Amino acid sequence: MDLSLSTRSESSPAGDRTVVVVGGEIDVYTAPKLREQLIDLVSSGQYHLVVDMEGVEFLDSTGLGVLVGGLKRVRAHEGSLRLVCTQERILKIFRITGLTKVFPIHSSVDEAVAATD
Amino acid sequence: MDLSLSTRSESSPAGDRTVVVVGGEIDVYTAPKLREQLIDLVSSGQYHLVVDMEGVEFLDSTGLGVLVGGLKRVRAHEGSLRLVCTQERILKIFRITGLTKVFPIHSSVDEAVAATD
Amino acid sequence: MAVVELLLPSSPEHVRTARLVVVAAARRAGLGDATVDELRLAVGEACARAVGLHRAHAPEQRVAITVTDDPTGLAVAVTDAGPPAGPAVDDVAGGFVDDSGDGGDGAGDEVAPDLSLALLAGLVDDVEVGSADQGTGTTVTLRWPLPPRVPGGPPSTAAAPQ
Amino acid sequence: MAVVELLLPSSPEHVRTARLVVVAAARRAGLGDATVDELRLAVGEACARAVGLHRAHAPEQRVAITVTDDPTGLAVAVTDAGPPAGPAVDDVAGGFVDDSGDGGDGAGDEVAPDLSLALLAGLVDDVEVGSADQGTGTTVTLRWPLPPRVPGGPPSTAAAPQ
Ligand SMILES: Nc1ncnc2c1ncn2[C@@H]1O[C@H](COP(=O)(O)OP(=O)(O)O)[C@@H](O)[C@H]1O
Ligand SMILES: Nc1ncnc2c1ncn2[C@@H]1O[C@H](COP(=O)(O)OP(=O)(O)O)[C@@H](O)[C@H]1O
Repeated sequence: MDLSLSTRSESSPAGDRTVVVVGGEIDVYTAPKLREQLIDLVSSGQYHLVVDMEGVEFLDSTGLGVLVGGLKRVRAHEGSLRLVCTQERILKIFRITGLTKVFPIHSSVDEAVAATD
Repeated sequence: MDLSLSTRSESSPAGDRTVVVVGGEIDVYTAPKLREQLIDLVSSGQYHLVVDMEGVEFLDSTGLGVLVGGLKRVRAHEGSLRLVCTQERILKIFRITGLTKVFPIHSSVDEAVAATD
Repeated sequence: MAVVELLLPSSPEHVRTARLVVVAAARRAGLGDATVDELRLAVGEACARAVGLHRAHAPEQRVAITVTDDPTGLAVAVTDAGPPAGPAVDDVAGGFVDDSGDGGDGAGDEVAPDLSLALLAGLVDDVEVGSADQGTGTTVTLRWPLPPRVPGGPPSTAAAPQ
Repeated sequence: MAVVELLLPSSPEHVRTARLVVVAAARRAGLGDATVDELRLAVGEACARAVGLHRAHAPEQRVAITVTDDPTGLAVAVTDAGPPAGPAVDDVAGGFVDDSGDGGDGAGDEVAPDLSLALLAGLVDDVEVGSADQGTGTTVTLRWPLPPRVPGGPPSTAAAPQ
């Protein structure tokens, strides 16, 4: 109940991107909802995802695991999963777990949508 | 730690008033701090008080008791204690306990400072 | 039926923790915002009463808070280790007696039994007061009914999300 | 020394309550904001581990969280009722094993033992893992030191404000 999710489409020269805006707490209780959302997107053929984490107040290892799972799914279709995050307390969690090397992390949705590397 | 208190002086044709701005939770733990503040003011000769409750997030019976105690103290010096509160959830607490009949409750600090009745 | 139990040292600073836990349980159980506000306040009053009793009679013992939720409603039981109480609701007032021992110089005015009782009575329809199991102390049980669940609504809290 | 005890049903929705209680205790004990953030996350990980173990081994039993604070620091002990663990820290991983039983179709990817361990190790300097008193289950104890109190600073949490 403390996780909010919404999605929208954005286009850039790089192609169409699906932006998933996540707010609230991503933890062992709420992470399954995010997982479902990511699975639904990939099932419906959306392989280039931008997850906007700016509204995330709490993130635990279950949430990280769901993001890693999403990355695996889009990569299976040559897709991408980019994160938008500037919050130091959330970035720290990615650093501690070494996941800053796994996810491209951007400081704005525009930057993430336009990214191609 | 979750109670914030600050005071300032205001003048009106009715005379000088001391405005006590209260924020956060007034409960069995924090109410003693508010009580001390009110006692200090009365001890230093400030008998016309306006307590601004607009920033109060929680109020229990201990907090109500401290306000009633403050009222008794200022009345012993022919003073006044007026409340500023427009939050329905806080007003409800005054209504349930019958204290709306005991305290003058105003909808702005300006109104409370100017009041004379 | 989920049962959360909490044991808290009997000092005022811990009453806030009791409120947090009960509010979390109430939100999970599906109570609405207005009811959650009432419940936060009522549970705080019940716990403040227990803490007051302990300070006078059993400062080393902890106050026990039990939250039980099932599809019909939420019950919060606050058990103190004070002197045994009779079954009358009026005995709840026992916990609110001014225990500051300051002999009426006004410093004890923050203890307001009638205000606390007025709040409890005004906020909760179903209040039960009984002796605690151990024969000493009192359990104050507050109950809130839950609206019947709408099919297709939020899942029962008994089931883990998967 | 204040001791708060909490018994929670072993389902993911209750892990948040454990975080709330421990964070309240940590703030009271005087830990700073950055430390409280770390503690919130670490305790959540320890509880999620216990809940995972219970779902596999003891779904009806509750997870016990004990918070002890004294002037030297705060200790949080999370006790599960899973199979007994040895004294090695590595055994903590036991709780994180994918118990979804979905045979690797990818649906279990939210259970990430290495991520959780990486977080615990990265956040808490003092982690102790031992058998729970009853001979079954494991207690994971996390400790945070407190800065020495400044004379004239906030009062000790042991003393009730008056
Ligand atoms: N610190 C870490 N803890 C756990 N998993 C990690 C960590 N760092 C990277 N990973 C791994 O990130 C992987 C996803 O990125 P990648 O290496 O590209 O995966 P794969 O090669 O399986 O596609 C996952 O398999 C995940 O286990
Ligand atoms: N519902 C109530 N519960 C408790 N006290 C109340 C309530 N309503 C009014 N009071 C009383 O409000 C009084 C303060 O207002 P007032 O009647 O002017 O007091 P006093 O006549 O003692 O100066 C306190 O004595 C307090 O006990």
